[in-house]
Amino acid sequence: MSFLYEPIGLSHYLAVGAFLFVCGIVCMATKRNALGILIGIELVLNGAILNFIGFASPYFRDENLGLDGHLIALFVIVLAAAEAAVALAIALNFYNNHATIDVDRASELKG
Amino acid sequence: MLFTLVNHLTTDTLASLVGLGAELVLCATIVLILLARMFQLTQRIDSTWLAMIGTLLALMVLSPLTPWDVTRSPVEMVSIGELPQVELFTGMLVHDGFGVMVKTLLLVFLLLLFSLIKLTKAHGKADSPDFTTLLLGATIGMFLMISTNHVLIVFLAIEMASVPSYAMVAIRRGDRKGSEAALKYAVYGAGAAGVMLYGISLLCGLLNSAHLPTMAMRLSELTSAGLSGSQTVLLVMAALMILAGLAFKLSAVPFHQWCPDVFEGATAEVGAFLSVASKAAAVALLVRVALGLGDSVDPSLLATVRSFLAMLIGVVAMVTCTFGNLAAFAQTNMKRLLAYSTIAHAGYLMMAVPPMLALVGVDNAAASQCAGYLGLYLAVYLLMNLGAFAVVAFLRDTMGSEEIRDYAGMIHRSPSVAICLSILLVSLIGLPPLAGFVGKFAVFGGIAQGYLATGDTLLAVMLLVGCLNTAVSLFYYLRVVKVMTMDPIDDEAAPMLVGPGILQRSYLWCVTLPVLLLIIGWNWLNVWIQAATSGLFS
Amino acid sequence: MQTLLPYLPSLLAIAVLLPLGSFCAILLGAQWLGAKGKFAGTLATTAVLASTVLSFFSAGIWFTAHPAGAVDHAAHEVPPVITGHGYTLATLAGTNVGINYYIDALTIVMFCLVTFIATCIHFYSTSYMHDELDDVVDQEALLEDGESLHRPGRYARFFQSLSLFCFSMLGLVLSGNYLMTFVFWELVGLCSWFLIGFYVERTTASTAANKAFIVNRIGDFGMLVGMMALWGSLGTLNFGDIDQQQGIFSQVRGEENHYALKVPDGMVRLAAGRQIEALALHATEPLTTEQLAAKVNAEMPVWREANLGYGLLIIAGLGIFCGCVGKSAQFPLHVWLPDAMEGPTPVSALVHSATMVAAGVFLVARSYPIFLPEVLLVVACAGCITLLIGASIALVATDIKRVLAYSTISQLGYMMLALGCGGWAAGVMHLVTHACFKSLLFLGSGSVIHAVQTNEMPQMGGLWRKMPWTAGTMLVGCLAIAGIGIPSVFGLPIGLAGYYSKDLILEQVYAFRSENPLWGSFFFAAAAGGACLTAFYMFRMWFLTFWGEPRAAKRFDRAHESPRVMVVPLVLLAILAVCVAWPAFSWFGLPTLSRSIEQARPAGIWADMHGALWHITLPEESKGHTAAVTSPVGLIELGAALAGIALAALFYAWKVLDPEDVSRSFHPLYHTLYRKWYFDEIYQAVFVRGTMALAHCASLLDRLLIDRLVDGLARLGVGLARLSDLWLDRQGIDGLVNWFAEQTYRLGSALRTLQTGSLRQYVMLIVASTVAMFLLISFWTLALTG
Amino acid sequence: MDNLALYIVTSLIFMPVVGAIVLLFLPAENKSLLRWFTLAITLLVLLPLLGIAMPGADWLSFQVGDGGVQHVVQLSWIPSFDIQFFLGIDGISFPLLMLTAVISLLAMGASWTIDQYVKSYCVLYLLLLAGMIGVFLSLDFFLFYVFWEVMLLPMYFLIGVWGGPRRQYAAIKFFLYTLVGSVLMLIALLMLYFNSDLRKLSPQQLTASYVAAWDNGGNLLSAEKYKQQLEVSEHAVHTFNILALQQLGQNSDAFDQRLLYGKSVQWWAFVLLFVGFAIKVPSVPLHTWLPDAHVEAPTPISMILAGLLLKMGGYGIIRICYPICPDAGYDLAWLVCSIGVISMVYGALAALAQSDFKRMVAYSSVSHMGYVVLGLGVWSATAGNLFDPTAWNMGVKGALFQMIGHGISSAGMFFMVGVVYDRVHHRDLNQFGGLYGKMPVYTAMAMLLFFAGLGLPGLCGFIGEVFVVLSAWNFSPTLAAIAAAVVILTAGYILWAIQRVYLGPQYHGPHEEALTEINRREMAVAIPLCVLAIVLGVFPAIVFRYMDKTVDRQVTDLTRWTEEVKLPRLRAAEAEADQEVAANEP
Repeated sequence: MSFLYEPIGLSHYLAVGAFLFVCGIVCMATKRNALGILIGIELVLNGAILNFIGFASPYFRDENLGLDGHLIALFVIVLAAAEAAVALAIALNFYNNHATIDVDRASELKG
Repeated sequence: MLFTLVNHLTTDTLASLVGLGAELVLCATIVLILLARMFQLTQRIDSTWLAMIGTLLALMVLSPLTPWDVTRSPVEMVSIGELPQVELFTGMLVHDGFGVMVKTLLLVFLLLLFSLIKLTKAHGKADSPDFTTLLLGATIGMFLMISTNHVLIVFLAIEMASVPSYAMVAIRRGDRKGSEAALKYAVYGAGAAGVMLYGISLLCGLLNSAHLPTMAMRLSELTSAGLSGSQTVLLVMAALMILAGLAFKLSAVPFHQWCPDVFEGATAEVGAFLSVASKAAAVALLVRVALGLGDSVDPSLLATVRSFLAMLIGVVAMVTCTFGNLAAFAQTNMKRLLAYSTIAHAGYLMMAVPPMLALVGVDNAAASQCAGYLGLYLAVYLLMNLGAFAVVAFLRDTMGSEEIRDYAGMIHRSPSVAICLSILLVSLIGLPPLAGFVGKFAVFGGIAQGYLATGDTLLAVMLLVGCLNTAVSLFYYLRVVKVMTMDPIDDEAAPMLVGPGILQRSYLWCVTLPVLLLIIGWNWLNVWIQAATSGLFS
Repeated sequence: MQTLLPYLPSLLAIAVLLPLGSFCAILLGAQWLGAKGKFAGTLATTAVLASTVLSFFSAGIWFTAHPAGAVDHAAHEVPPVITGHGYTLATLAGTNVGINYYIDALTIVMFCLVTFIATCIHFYSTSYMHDELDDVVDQEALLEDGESLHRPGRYARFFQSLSLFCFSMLGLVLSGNYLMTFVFWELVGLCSWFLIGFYVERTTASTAANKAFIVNRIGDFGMLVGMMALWGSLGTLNFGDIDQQQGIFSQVRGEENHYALKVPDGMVRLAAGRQIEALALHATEPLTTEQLAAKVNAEMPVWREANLGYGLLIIAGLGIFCGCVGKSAQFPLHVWLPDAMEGPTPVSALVHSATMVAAGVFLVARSYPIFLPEVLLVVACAGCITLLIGASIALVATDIKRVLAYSTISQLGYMMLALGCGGWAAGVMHLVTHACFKSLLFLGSGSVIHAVQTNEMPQMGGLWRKMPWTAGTMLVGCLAIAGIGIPSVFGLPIGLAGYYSKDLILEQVYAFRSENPLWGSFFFAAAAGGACLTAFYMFRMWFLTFWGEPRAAKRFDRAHESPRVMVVPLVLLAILAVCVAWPAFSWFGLPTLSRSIEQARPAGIWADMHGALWHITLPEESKGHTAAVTSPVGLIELGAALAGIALAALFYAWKVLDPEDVSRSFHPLYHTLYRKWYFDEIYQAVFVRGTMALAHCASLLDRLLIDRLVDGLARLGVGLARLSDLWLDRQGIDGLVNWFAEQTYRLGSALRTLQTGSLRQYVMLIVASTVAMFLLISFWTLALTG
Repeated sequence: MDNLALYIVTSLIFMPVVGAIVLLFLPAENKSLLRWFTLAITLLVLLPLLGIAMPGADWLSFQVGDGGVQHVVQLSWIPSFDIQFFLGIDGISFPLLMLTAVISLLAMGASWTIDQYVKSYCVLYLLLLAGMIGVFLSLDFFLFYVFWEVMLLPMYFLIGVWGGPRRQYAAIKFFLYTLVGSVLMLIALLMLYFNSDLRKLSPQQLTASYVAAWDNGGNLLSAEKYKQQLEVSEHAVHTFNILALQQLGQNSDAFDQRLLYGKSVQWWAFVLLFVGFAIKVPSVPLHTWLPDAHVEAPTPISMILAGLLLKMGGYGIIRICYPICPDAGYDLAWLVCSIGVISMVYGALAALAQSDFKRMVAYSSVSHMGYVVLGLGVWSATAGNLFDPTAWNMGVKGALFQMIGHGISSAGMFFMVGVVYDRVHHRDLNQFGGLYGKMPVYTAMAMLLFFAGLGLPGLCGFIGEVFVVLSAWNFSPTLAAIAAAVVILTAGYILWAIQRVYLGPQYHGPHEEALTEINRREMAVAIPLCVLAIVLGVFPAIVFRYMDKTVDRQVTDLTRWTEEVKLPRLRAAEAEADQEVAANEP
């Protein structure tokens, strides 16, 4: 637990990122509500973004990802938004057809 | 300095735009369609026509035959094939023969798909602006996948290809199955993308670069210095996570679950697109990533990495292929069966990659040839699968059913359809003299070549597994053929009052005849593809 | 005449082909041969008559060129032989395999014999088979409703088969190599199959035909093995030398070795395959094939000394003999011959007594040069056992044809015994004489059967009154087979045909006994005892049939003497049975039987032979003709025959003894004999059932194992599909995911209830799979590295 | 004129294809037109072959004195894989081609009973014919493989649509078995291709094996020139040319690379190819498709299956397995021979146990084709035999003759079964009897053909059997003796079947009234078969005439190979073993 006493560094970023990632996964896996799952996905993406930011920062490491990391983070944010928009639309469509957004009810297709 | 930078960027961008011509044309087409829609033009002109024109234009801009000239002899071709591998946009993308070849195949496929859409009823005029936009958009994403040279583009392209696909699956309003499939697809895709992105972040962090060749260089430096334990774990973990994302696109086992559900829920036209275009792009991406990571200045440095990747891809390919073939046995829905068949074919496609990895450094020319074999398989697979899905679409239109049971006695109801589908399915098995055999022959030939050159046991196993899978797949493809040709018409079968029209049947023959007759002269295709890929490893 | 000698092969070939022509003509043109194929008989008879004429003409040519008795074996003169090449079946690396001929005195004698008897029988048949001209009611073929079968007659078909048989038999005699022998061997078997099964509607007939064919095939199997051994080592199957190419005989008994038996180089080489290979592999320098061959030749004496190849020659001999065992109905393959009596009686006379069954003896005689003493001992043993078994069963048989059949078996045993003991001429001589009197006996029995419509002797009796010609000729036959004769009249023995040949046999066995006391005593006892038994059962048959009072009045009343066309052949054959072996013909400058045969004695069979593995000596044949042997043997033979006849008379003519009583007091023995030593039952149980059991095993194996395996694989595929689909996805992985989800839920939050849903499972699976793969790879790398 | 001959050879393949296409445009209702048209096409395939068979016309006749390949048609096809359209006739393929043409003509004659979907039947039939001709004609491995597979699909439909009650099971079983065999073959094909290297051949060998290349103008390069071109090539120049592969297999170390388990490329290739061909032959234990396929197939297709398709397995073994992979062939000869003998015994035993007439005949095919495998496998030209090729020569010739003979007798037997099946619609051996009385002419012909199957001298089955069996002795006396023993079993099942079907007092099965004498059309099919059975039995030289030189040449080549290549290898191995023994001794 020594890293709790260290100044903020890469490992902290990574830890938070990993935490977010795991949270997101758990969220995706446990939520029955489609919106909840979408939130989980956002969390996963944010975990990754945090990693990129951490890796890109020149303050933590001499050799770093640099601008690329930041750029990727920015792009991912935008993409996440786009993806969320489409996913929400699809969820809405699902609701229109099934009158629910409980993903457990989406079980017509199987086999 | 800023000026130099800007100047540099401008020249680079301008030069790069040339290599991006096809994508730009497609973008322009999208814009055009959207504009046309804004001005209510689409009610008068079906936007599918616009999309087809756009695709044609893109094909012309891509000009796959120049500087290739198939009329020349193979010896000369080699020199022509050396289209210099150009990095575009400061190394974000790469433009080379391999990319052009796969893109050409995609565009040809797109043309055929648009014609199919015109002939079927699922995506009518009202939907067509949305639908064509989505299709073209996804295609641009796939183009980026094909020519990616940077992890950002990897992610971006996958998302660009996926997101419109989600929407396409759900495009029919009021379709319960479609909406469910779309939801599953979207969630699964997004999840996979998330995992992949996380893997990418780890890898980039470790190698401190996002540019694939640079990453490879760093990796070779790292490996030559000796990897620490945690680094190895991180690398493997990252590789697996990235693979998860790619495997999702390829519908490789164990990331395949979405595939049958989505194919069943989506229309056959979308199924065709997903099963061909998306697989083609994904396998091209796999080649890029795997080789980008595996290729370095000194081939011996990354031998372990390559053999690890070959092992990983090879095992996944074998499992995918076997699983797909086995799981298809029990299917009753044609689209679902084709979905599993797609999974199996994804396995065959992936099988072409390990010999490539094994041959790099041993015999680069042979490795390039293997990439060509993959292209050949893709080219053939494109026709066969499109044809099969087209039949499903036509029959859905005429009798409203996609159950295999209802195809009974098809030979009497609509002989053309039955014969065409039979030919296509048998071709999917890979039996001579149909085109499917050419693809299989090439891919297995690549594996055999790799095996004999390297003596890698994995490749021998793969060859055997691949060949035996061919025999296994016989069962379910032939079951459909049997139902159509030998089973009597069931009273409970869905009625078909009017068979597919003359146009539809002509379309089927147009797709089937090349499948039937390709064996007579596939040299030009092989030469063209080999020339295109000859520069992949130099 | 001598100038015609070069045309001899052609003449004989025409004699062979004439019946074939008749066969083809009848086969294809039966409907044009008069009503119901009436002229088929005429055609076939004409053809075989022409063959007879040609044969005797050839004999004339031959014996003019090579007078009988002119060859002096004492001076080691080689018998005259004409060999040649007919046409090629295939060329194999320079060797021709084809149709060859081998003509010597034996061939000529056999030709005359076969054609003459065949002609008699053809004439006889034209009358005997007369019923077949019209529609036939077959009493023995019952339909399911109990009615007798009505069928059209098959007169033409009968003669068609008979013609084919004549062709095959003559071809067999003319054969110049084992392959051709085998070809005709099989063809006579086929004809035998056709003729035994002539009444195709009778199940017994077709079963008997099949039995005959299959049992013969067992023999043929052995013959094939013998041929393989010869072909594999000597590279030829020809008997004699043809165009510089050495035949088998000259390789085994080469001139350079004074015609003494020597294991040929080829056999030594084949047997020494391992040694040669070792030479090639372990030579210090690489050898060319020529060098290797030279080395092999250098080693040859050493190997020959070690008896390498001797076993191969034994196999070859035994194999060929095996074929003869089948064809000549020797123990243990004798079981088919009695059943073969299902065929029409002329067939039994021609095929199953006079000619085809004698072919085995003929082939042993023909192959004599390659038979080692060890092999000949086996021949003798088989012959000895056969003669006893045949004779013993004939004692109790009541079917007149079966008595004759067993008698045939027994007499064939005699021939084999003679050959096995070194009596080449004796065996061949008995073959000829036996053919004459046995065909006579069969034709006689046919005449009887024709008259009384039954085969069962208990329903006959007293027939001599009704059919004196038949009774008389048959009596001649019985006397001949019993071997009645006077040992010395004016220094020459006088007797019926059988006397001479049987006497020769006994003499040879006697001579054999003096060299090999153990085997010889047994053989001699059997031969002498057999002579007694022969006389007994033949006269039992004669007495039961012709003597005494009629036992079935109805049949007796209907009985009548046969028409002339049947009687004339009987008389002809009776004359032959009396005088065929008379040495007195030489007074008229005619070739006598014994001299003709003697002329054909193969080169080298004029000295004692000694076995290398077993201690056996085969005396050369002249040793049996010394006075010290001939006088006691002659007396013993005559005594045995007379004793047999007397005994038969005691039982059946004078009725001093009651056969019923005797059979009752020796019941077990009687029963065993009556059931033919239980051979059929044992064979049925062991071989037929065994084979069928194996067959069913094979079939079941296919259906249950291999097919199941394949089907199972397919089902496994489908199952796996279902499994991966249902179980693995739904239960296995899903279960794991459920469990995992559940655990996550318990660990994470107790506030929310969690219910799994498929989409969430899918998503979960992304992570689960990645982790699982990671673990797998870790373990795999660990396992590889540490 | 020479070119004309080449067109004729090529037309053998394309005639049926064109015929099939023309058929598509004929009216489906006019069944007799369709049938006669198809018959005419099969006749058109036979006629040129007859022309080639006849001596006299130098430009067309088969030159019996030439052991090499004749009438070579060679066109560049897929240059990027060096695949050529390469056809040729030699003594091994020509008799089989004749057989193909004859049997398919007769089987078409037997197809008149097919009354459903005649058009499709005829089209598929002609495609099948094209495939079969193609297999025997092609000298390019790729082409061979393509034709090999071309036959599968028509066959599948022919069994599956026009067959008996369990036709679909039988059809898929046939397909699956054969496909497994052919994918294994594909692996071997690829392995051989990628290991082949034309640079290792001398100009003479290149010329002998018709290795050809075309320059940019499409003109054929001379061997010398091509050799020069090859020599400067940096990469191995691969080839599918079967003749070149044979040369490579026998004259170079191209296929000796060690692969899995220390076995060489050719060892593996041989095993894979052999399994593929053994399935087709079919050899125990890969034979179970055959009884089902035969039983369910319609009569003409059974004739084709037994008469022709099985022969392809044997053809493949002699054409591809042995000459290309001699080393493996030498080492595995015992395996091949054992499989042959096991098939013979097993097939005969199984035939004995059948009660279905057709099934019995089918198992007899398994048994008879065992002779073929045995005959091809008896590599007795070893050091121990002083490299004497005679026995092997005899074995190969016997095997080839057996293929021809069996082609005729088995087709005949199946036809004969079909004739009676058409009348009474059952095949239960125990429910026949008495056909002799009802159909005498039919019975006579059937017996003749069954006796031919039994291997009776004077008929076509004999020569092959006896040659094979005789030749086996020098390889292994035990195997030879077992093989010889099969003659007993063969006689057993054939005679028993004849007894149950043809003999006996009366027929005791259903539809007795339908038992009418064989009709003219059936006679037209049966008589040629009977005549051929006799003629080939009496004058086998008319077949040997064609195959002699080629077989002699192949066997001599392989014997020379044993002498010059294999012996030193064996010596080296032996020396190594000796050294090891010496080293292990203290």
